[in-house]
Amino acid sequence: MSRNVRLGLFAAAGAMLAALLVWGFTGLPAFGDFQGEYGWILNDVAGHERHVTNVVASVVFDYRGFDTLGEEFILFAAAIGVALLLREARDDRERPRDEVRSDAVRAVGLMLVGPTVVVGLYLVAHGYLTPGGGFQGGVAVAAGVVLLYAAGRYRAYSAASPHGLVELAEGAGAGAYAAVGVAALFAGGLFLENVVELGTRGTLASGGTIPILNAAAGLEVTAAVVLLLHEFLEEVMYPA
Amino acid sequence: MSSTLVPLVVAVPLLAAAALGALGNFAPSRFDNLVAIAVAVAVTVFSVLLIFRSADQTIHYWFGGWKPRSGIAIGISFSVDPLVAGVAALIGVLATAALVVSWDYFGEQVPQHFHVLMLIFLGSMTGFALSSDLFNMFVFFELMSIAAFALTGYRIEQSSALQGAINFAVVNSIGAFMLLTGIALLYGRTGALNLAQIGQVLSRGRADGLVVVAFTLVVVGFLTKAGAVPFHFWLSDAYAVAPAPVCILFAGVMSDLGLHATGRTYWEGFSGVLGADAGSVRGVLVGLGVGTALLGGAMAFVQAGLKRMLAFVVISHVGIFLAAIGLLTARGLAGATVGIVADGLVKGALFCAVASLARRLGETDELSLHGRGTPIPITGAVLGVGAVGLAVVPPLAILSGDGWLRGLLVVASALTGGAVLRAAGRIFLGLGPKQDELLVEPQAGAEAELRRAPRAGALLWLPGIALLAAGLTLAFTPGLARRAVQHAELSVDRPALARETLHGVRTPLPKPSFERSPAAYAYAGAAGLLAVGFAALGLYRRRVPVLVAAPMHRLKLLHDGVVGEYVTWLTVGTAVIGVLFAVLIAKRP
Amino acid sequence: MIPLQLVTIALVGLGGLAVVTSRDPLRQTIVAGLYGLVLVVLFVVLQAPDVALSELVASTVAFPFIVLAALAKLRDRRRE
Amino acid sequence: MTVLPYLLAAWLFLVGLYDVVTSRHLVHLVICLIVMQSATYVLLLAIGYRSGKKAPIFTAGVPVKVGAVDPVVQALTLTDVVVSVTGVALLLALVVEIWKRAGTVDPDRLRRKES
Repeated sequence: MSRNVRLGLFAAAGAMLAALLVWGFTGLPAFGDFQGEYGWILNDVAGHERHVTNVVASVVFDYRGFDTLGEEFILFAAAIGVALLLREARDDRERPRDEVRSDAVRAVGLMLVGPTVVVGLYLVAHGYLTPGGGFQGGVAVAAGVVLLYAAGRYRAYSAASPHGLVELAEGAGAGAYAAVGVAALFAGGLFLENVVELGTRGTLASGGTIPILNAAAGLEVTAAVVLLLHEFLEEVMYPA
Repeated sequence: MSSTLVPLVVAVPLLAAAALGALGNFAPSRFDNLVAIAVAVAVTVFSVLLIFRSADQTIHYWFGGWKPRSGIAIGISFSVDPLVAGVAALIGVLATAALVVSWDYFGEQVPQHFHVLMLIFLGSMTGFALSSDLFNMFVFFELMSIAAFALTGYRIEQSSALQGAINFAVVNSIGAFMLLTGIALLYGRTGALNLAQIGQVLSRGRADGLVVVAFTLVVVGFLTKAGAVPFHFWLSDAYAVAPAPVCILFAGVMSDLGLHATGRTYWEGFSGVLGADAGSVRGVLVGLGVGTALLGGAMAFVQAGLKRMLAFVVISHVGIFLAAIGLLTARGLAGATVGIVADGLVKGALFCAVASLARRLGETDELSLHGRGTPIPITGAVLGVGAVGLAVVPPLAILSGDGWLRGLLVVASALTGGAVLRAAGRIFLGLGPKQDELLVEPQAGAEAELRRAPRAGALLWLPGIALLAAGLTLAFTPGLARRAVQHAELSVDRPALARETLHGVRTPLPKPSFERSPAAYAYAGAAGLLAVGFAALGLYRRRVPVLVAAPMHRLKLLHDGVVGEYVTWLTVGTAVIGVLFAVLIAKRP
Repeated sequence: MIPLQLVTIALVGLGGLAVVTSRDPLRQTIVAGLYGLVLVVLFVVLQAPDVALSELVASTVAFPFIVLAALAKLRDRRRE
Repeated sequence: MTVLPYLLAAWLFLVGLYDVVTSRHLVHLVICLIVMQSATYVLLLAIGYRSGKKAPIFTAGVPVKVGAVDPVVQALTLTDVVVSVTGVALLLALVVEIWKRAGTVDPDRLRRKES
């Protein structure tokens, strides 16, 4: 098929699709008028049922915690998949040395490492109280690790992200999430059912299984993202 | 509690994958493969138990214990009846076979990542099959995709494998966006994600633009995964290059899960609001199915590369079962489900045979293997019997429909059976010429994959025989169709299903009322004979009439691997289906 | 609808167009980063701070890093 | 006016789709997929928005009864963002590999040879 035929075909079909989308979208409730019962109920009950202040976190880690199990494994599978695709005998080649960069860049980069990791950990820890949580915080922590590289300290970076250990952490994070679900079965509940004390609303110990699952997600995300970034970094560091 | 098995069919493979990912570096070699086989067997056993435990009553499992509150679902549920559990059992059986075959298939050390991904793939498929929450289905759809993309590109040293994986990833990602857009529309209208509840709220309104567009987008998303025409282009590229053990799962069940989801979405979600328009929906789905069946059959018939041929077989059979589901009757649904399971086992067996061919002879090209199959007669037998199975199993499974429809589907399944039979005859009996200008030869090196093994272990051919025997037995078991129809009648009773899911009001199983008519056997017999005829024609015809050759040539040219064109076809398909629904449904006063 | 919402919606619309029409991948990466930031603002305006944070880390850390690494790899071969 | 945010989602979806179809560079194509996926974020969040209501975060002491925007769509979008990141990572890994084998990342030049 020539490019012109393709464009013509797409123009016709795209126009029809556009009309369809507009037709469908205009059937939605007017912007700002949504009355969905699901959300109303959860906003109402999450606070006293789950002792959390962030309703989104209670949806993510409890009411729809099973979705998040799938989400953790999506990350896990992607990290494993990227490692599988980018596998190559790299070990027998010479390890690259630190690339010398401008001192200013190094200094700024190194100065940022600490705060980034701290912010990341804070986000993970408080995810079910204020905005944030496993994913946002996990990526930030991973970014901190990778900043070591940006600061030109490849050695320090490789020391901070030993491959086997990161894979261990990644498996442990995803596994812990699923294990919490199975543990509820042993306690006589349904999969992922909360079987722990709920604690006082607004404190770090509140929310029953939510903080545990949140921590598992934080570990999983951090390790998966470090692994993902690591694989791409290795690609760049070792010229083909 | 009997229902504890329900979460385990997903949780056990995922937990095992995580454990292998964490500790696989420290385990002895082949440990990962052993664990994976054990897990797949466990999933099979759990699923088979679930078939029996759900025989009297559908099991509704609410994760986290969040049962509906005054009829409003606030959590995620799995609904398990014998039909769904049967599909889960198929997934378990095929995963077991795939993992057993991979023991001897790979000549090299397989990274543990491969088995981790296979386990995740297994868990995601069972989750997708059992879930009755639309967004949860999307999550498992994506998990399935991510694992499948990486597994497709496993042979990174072949650019065709990478290309196939990219086309797969791009087209399926866009399909997933369509699905999610449809889900968002439904949430905006109904405030619900649970299928039964979506159906409940929708049935109170009318079929307006939002309903039509949401239905189109959701169905297109699922049919992209299934590989219905014109969303199928990625499939023949991907299945032709993925390692054969992975193809056992892809071809045997992944595609059919898209159909299963289409049926489930229609019946639970849309059959109320679109009830008065069932005729229009039927017309579009059956038309799409017949087109897919014939196009897939024709394209399968002109392939010389066995994996690509089987990829088109998958497309053709997806079309056949789509037409059955598209009849929008309990019999259509029951027939399609039983057919998907029996036929999936047969397709899995054929990919086992392909794995054996590739391992022992180093390639899977029908023409260059001419007469070279004699050292592995058992593989030849599996290929030959499996080919006949491809022809007869779908017509046996189709329980209803007009004569002309069943006739067309017989032609399609005979084409697929004839293509494989021709290849088996050429490779194992040395029949026919070594050249054929009609056939598409695989790209050089695309399928020459492995170091040839001088002597293959029984693990390469035993799973094939087992799958084939199981598939044919299921297809011919007389009482199965009756039981399936009995349960399907419950699945198509949307109000009863919604009452049961959301309010816990049980509905008794209807009395069995159906016997498979002898006509099914007649259609199956005709398909078998026709397949032999097609195979003979493929081997001994003198020349191809221009009337056939010219359009076939055009058709081959369309499958050219250019992803931009594939996405164009995806757009065209979506637009045409959407406009058809719009015209047919909106014109009704 | 408040003016702030209107402005961010317009910016996101233009931003999306700018991203897809940038045909040079390196330039496109930068535009995509900016587009991500506009999306963050929109999400804040739509009262979704959790999603805004997610989009922030995705569009300022994950996407640029992976895309730039891939582009660097692609360039690296071309020189040979 | 009340459908404008939804139309924004449709716009992002369609311009992304157009550029996927016409793309001559796989990295460019992947970034277009990011834009297409962002259409789904916009759509979900716009659907769940309620005029004048705040985010569904009730810090201790604030009465719950004031109401908030829909929390469910936000949870869905969070998952969606993660899906996007992983999909992009996997696709780009494939792109890097295909560059090594085929020497091109122009999808139109990655035509199957036999056809």
